Amino acid sequence: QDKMYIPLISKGFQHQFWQAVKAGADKAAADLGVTVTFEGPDSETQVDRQIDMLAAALAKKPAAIGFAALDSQAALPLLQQAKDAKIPVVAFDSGVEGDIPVATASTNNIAAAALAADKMAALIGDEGKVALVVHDQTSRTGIDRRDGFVNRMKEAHPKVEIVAIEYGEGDHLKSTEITKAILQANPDLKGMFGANEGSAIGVVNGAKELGRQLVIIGYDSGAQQKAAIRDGQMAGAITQNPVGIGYKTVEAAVKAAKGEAVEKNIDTGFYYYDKTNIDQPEIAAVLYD
Amino acid sequence: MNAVVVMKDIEKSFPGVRALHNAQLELRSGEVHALMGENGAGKSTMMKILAGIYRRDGGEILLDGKPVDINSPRQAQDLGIGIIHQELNLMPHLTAAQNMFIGREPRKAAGLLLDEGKLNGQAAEIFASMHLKLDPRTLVGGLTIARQQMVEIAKALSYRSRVLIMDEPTAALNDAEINELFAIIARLKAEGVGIVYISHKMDELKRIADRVTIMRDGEYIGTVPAETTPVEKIISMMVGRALTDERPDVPDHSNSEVVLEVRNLNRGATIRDVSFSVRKGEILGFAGLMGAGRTEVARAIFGADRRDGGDIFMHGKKVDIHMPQDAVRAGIGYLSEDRKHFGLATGMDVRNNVVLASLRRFTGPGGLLKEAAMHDVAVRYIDQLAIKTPSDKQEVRLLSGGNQQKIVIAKWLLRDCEVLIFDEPTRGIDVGAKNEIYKLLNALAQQGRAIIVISSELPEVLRLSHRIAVMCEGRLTGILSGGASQEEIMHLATLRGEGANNNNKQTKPAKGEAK
Amino acid sequence: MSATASSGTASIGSKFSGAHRLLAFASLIALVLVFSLASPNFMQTSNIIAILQATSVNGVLAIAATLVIITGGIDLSVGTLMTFCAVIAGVVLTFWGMPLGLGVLAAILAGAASGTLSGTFVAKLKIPPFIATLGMMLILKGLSLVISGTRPIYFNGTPGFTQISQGSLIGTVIPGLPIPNGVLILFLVAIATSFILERTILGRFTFALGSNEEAVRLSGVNTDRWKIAVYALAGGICGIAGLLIASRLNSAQPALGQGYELDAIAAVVIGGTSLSGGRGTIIGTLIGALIISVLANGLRILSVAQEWQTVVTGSIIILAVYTDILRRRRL
Amino acid sequence: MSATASSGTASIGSKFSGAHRLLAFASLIALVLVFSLASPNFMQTSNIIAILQATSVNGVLAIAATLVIITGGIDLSVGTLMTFCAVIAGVVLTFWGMPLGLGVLAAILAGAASGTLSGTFVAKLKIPPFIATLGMMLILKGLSLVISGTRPIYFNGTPGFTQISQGSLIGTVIPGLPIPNGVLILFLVAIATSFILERTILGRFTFALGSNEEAVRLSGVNTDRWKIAVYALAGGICGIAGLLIASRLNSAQPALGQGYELDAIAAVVIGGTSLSGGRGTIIGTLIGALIISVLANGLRILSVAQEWQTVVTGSIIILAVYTDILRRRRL
Ligand SMILES: Nc1ncnc2c1ncn2[C@@H]1O[C@H](COP(=O)(O)OP(=O)(O)OP(=O)(O)O)[C@@H](O)[C@H]1O
Ligand SMILES: Nc1ncnc2c1ncn2[C@@H]1O[C@H](COP(=O)(O)OP(=O)(O)OP(=O)(O)O)[C@@H](O)[C@H]1O
Ligand SMILES: [Mg+2]
Ligand SMILES: [Mg+2]
Repeated sequence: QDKMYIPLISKGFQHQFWQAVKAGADKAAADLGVTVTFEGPDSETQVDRQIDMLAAALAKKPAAIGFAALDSQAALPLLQQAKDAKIPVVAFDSGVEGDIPVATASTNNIAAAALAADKMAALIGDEGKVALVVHDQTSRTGIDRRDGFVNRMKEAHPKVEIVAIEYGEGDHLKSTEITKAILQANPDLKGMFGANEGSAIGVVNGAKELGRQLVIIGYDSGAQQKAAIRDGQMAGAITQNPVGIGYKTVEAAVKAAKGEAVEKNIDTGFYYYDKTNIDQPEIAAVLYD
Repeated sequence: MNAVVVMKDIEKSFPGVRALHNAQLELRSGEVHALMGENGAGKSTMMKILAGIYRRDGGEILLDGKPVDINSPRQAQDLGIGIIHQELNLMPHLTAAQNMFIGREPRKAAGLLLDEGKLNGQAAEIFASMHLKLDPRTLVGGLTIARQQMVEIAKALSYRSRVLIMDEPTAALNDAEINELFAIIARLKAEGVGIVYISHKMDELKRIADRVTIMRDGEYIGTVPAETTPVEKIISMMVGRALTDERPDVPDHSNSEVVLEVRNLNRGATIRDVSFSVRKGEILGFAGLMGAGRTEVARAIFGADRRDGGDIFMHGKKVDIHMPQDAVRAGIGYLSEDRKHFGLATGMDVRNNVVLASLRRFTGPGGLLKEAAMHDVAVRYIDQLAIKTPSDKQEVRLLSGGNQQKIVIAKWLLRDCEVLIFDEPTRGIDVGAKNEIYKLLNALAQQGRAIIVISSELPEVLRLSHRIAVMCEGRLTGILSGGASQEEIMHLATLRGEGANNNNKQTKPAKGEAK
Repeated sequence: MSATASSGTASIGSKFSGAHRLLAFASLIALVLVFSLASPNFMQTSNIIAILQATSVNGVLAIAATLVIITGGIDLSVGTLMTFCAVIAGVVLTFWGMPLGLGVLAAILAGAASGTLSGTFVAKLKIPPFIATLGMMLILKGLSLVISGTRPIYFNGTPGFTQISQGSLIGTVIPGLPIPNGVLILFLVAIATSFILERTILGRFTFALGSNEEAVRLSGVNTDRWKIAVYALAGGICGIAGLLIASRLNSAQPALGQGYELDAIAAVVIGGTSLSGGRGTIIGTLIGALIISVLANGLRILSVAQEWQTVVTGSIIILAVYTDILRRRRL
Repeated sequence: MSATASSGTASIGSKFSGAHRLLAFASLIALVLVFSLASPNFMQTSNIIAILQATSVNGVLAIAATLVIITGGIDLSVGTLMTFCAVIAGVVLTFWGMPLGLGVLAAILAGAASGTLSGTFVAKLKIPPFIATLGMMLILKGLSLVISGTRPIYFNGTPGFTQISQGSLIGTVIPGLPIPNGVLILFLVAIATSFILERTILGRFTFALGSNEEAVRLSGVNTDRWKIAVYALAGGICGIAGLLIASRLNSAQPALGQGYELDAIAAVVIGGTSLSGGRGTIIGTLIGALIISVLANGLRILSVAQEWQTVVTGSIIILAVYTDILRRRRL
């Protein structure tokens, strides 16, 4: 009855990436004997909805809170409230500005997207046109992945031209239509980057429907993306370690609640995977269906 | 003769209103039974109970001597009871034929598909039997009220009921159509159909009714034979006192100032070159057959419809009227013939409908409304026009048809325009109230207003008008003086074809004619 | 559609005849012209097919919405109902391993059942359609997640499933015209629904209910039953949309669907159907859906920045409808 | 045309009086009771304040939507207009460094201007409100992104800005009651709008337009002007919502807003305002908005799984409205 209660307020809920984070959190909860709940708004634009969720979580007097801020500034008053109530906050997925979080379990999205850019450049011979389908124009992850990719191309691969960046809300169908229009407008396009699972699947679908061959790099995993990599439609993808993020977040939260010391920055890491290493144990471990 | 329907001791109350108390009716087959009473007496309510629309609170209904419960319109239909409602109940987006046969469409392909051809054919047959020239495929929403009413009648006929209720079927019709309807009624009667006939037109009683049942304040007053009972007696039973009705003399306005002058008004094929003028203190009647274009002329003057050409002058000065608000600002008011769609905000209360055109007058600083003053005015008109309503906060849609009409009149009386155009002002209004409205119009004229009355009831036009303009097919075929005869009017009203406009010399030179 | 127009009269729905019918396409044709001139990549078979395919899901949803809107109601649940039906197909085909036909049937029946429920709320309980279908939208959204276990259901075990939308029957007959089945299905649904609307008793009551429900009721018709039937039919059509999207994505994505109702309703209204009921055509809705797809595709082909795409789309929707209003006023 | 008039009672606006007024809260009170019994964490000052705070933005938007809906229209642009106004405030305060008052004024004026434009489309160009405001929704969404450069604008340079919503005037007067200003503003806007609706000529015409616009026009009223005025007022109120959300988040989030119109309209309809116009109250809308917030908060407090939260929310919305219908029928 008196299990420790730790709510996780995430950026999303329905996407497979977040479901994988949730799975990690649930596993940690089972291992450590605590209760966790997992909640996030429908879209990464709904900053205020996330704040409302945080408020409700605080009202439940939790032992600690896991929080993936859509906009850390906006959450500041409530985070302060948590701090005042001595409820430790563990940031996950992306960082929270300021010194309130006792720990941060996150992926460096900028570096991860830069790695995708390097791989893309290598696969297309360091020159030619590429395009991006990103899930969101204003959210932290959307911006970081876009900018990480674009800036790296500019700096390290000047002959690669980015001809289009479109945003598809991570919706598989919308991303498919966007991809088809981009391909139609750029008959000589060599590669595309899909910045999250839905975007990446959309790119694969779009290319397949138009019967176009090009280098596709995705992000995150999921059954369809893994299949696309296996059968060669997708060159490779960046994966984070969502299960690890969820697990580490809960782990750190429990420690902090007990007053134990926690590591300030928990880098959960990211990997590039393709046909060659997809079945290696360290990669397989961080992929989800 | 046997009674087909007997309604005994019927009770019905609405929140705040006791609509029926001890109401009685006995209808025999093959008779036309008129149901008479003032506005709000409970006639429509009584008939809605018989047609399965309202449930009665008490009392008994016998059909062929057997007690029945009529719970739905469908059940009433199955029992052979048909009704023509007072307020039109049509689907404006559907055609005339589709309206008539809704729910009873002829089918083909084993009942899977609609048989449009047969549908239109059957409708056309009924129209032909009514001598009604109407394409069954016309959309009902585009028809005038009168034609919509004819579609309702055609619909009711198509049911071939044993009992047919007609709730003010002639309110929107002119004489020609009324004659047609009466011919139909005579035919039905011969076939043994029992007809309940509600009307406020007293002259119709003598023409078609066999017996008359009179109601007052929701109660049964009595049933009398139509032929032998003098109209005055029926009226006094209705209103509880005797009415006097004398026609005032036609005053001479030839020296009065011309207030409104209309020159060469044109709009498509419906208004062709109409010119006329009205003087201060004068009542100009507009007569004509259905679709003659009188309503169109009024709407065009008022700015409710675009006009193709023509100038309007007030006190000799040309006024630009593009929208109704221009007309009202220039001092012209228009009371529409279609109160439900163009006259009332039926979801709002009596008070707000009365002040609708004059709201500015009840607005203080900061846009604040003076509710108390609005209340006083509303109550004043409720008294003056004897509007039957529990209070001035009652929603207008809950009032009886005639009382709704009075509210539209009150709205324009309050607005106090110099020129008032009344389009069918007494539609659905009982004899007593009609008299009051005639007196009112006369009083308004005496106060110096210029008044135009469009009416399809010739006696009304004759009774009220100082001069009578007659239209036919969009043309003004002549202007007669007040003392004109029905024959003269009918002659002009049927003066068709080109050259009618040049026929002014045929008409009697009317007193005070501007030209 | 041409049913009543052939007799040359203005009857329900068939306001378009002959030359006017062409004019109704005016905004759509203008758009296509502008984009064709602006980019050589626009007017290509592959792109036209892409546009048509992009229209298929929204088009079918919009047809469903048209039915309900003509009765004077509104259906906010079309998007999540589509997803729900896709998930049901997934359960039947992937979880239970049943044959394709049963999956298709299940999806359509699930749609019709949900429509029946919405219709019952509206007709029997007198809940305003906006609320009844808003509630259903949320319920279906949640149920899709619950049933699927918040993860996509893939149809890899049912090989023929992707053919529903992505195969091309027409292409096998006429090799030069690889129009995907999804587009074919859209047109078949449009023709069937149009036929129902114009030729059958259900269609007649659809218009009648929207025109003046009280008058229909007073004519002794069981209006409730017919209204429920219309919602059920609309639900069944959403089931077809669910099959189309699932087949296109080869998966039932349980999180998708909310927001699609707005595009669908927009297509209906752009197509000239009145939100106050009684008036509307399926052909108009198709044109509306096409306008939306052409706009989205064309602006992307022109590489307009996405934020400006939104601005332009909004403006052109207003303009297209305004043009249509002007045209009708002139007629 | 002939909206089937539901048998409501009484007259414009003043449907609630005395005991009935209390009963109208029935669904809300029932919800609060259930949640209070189910969790001790629910009925706590801090949580009640959180609920009120969560209602403030949607409540203000819903009030704006109420006005337009009473005229018989609909406003889909309230959500993105809110964002647009927030961005405008950001431009004025952060980019240009103007004083707070000017930022507030600019946001409200931007809202009113946009409302005037929507109103003109509807009244003068006769574009159906659904389309006019759908177009505006997209235009404003795009413009917010363009103006802000697709990134949030923070108000760190204007220290007082967060006080608009987060400060507590009431708290400084009554220390035990730290109700945030956002909530205070919601109630002030509600009272002011209610006053305008019930007591002024603008309000009277708002109802009259929704009841029978043609009859009002034929009464010699410049209906176009009044309609535009209503849309402008609604737009100005959206400006206030923009300030509230920006102050709450200490930033103008340019991508937020779409989808919020649905919550706002839902609050309006749950509150008993008829989508066919002519009937509605601000107090009803407030209750509707509170029902939505209480539901969301309560289900979270009870740690209901998120997919089930949606299902329960949908069901309770339908149930709440149905209860209300039953109650009215009985009266
Ligand atoms: N649905 C209703 N709710 C409340 N009151 C009603 C309703 N229907 C009718 N009434 C009232 O019942 C009374 C009888 O109305 P009814 O319509 O039967 O009169 P009527 O004799 O047909 O009058 P008219 O000649 O004006 O048509 C009136 O006072 C009317 O206001
Ligand atoms: N809304 C409309 N749409 C199409 N035609 C119309 C419309 N209203 C009137 N008309 C036509 O315009 C002509 C003139 O009609 P109007 O109503 O002015 O006649 P009226 O003399 O007032 O007759 P009524 O006694 O029927 O009122 C008729 O041919 C009529 O059918
Ligand atoms: Mg009556
Ligand atoms: Mg007329």
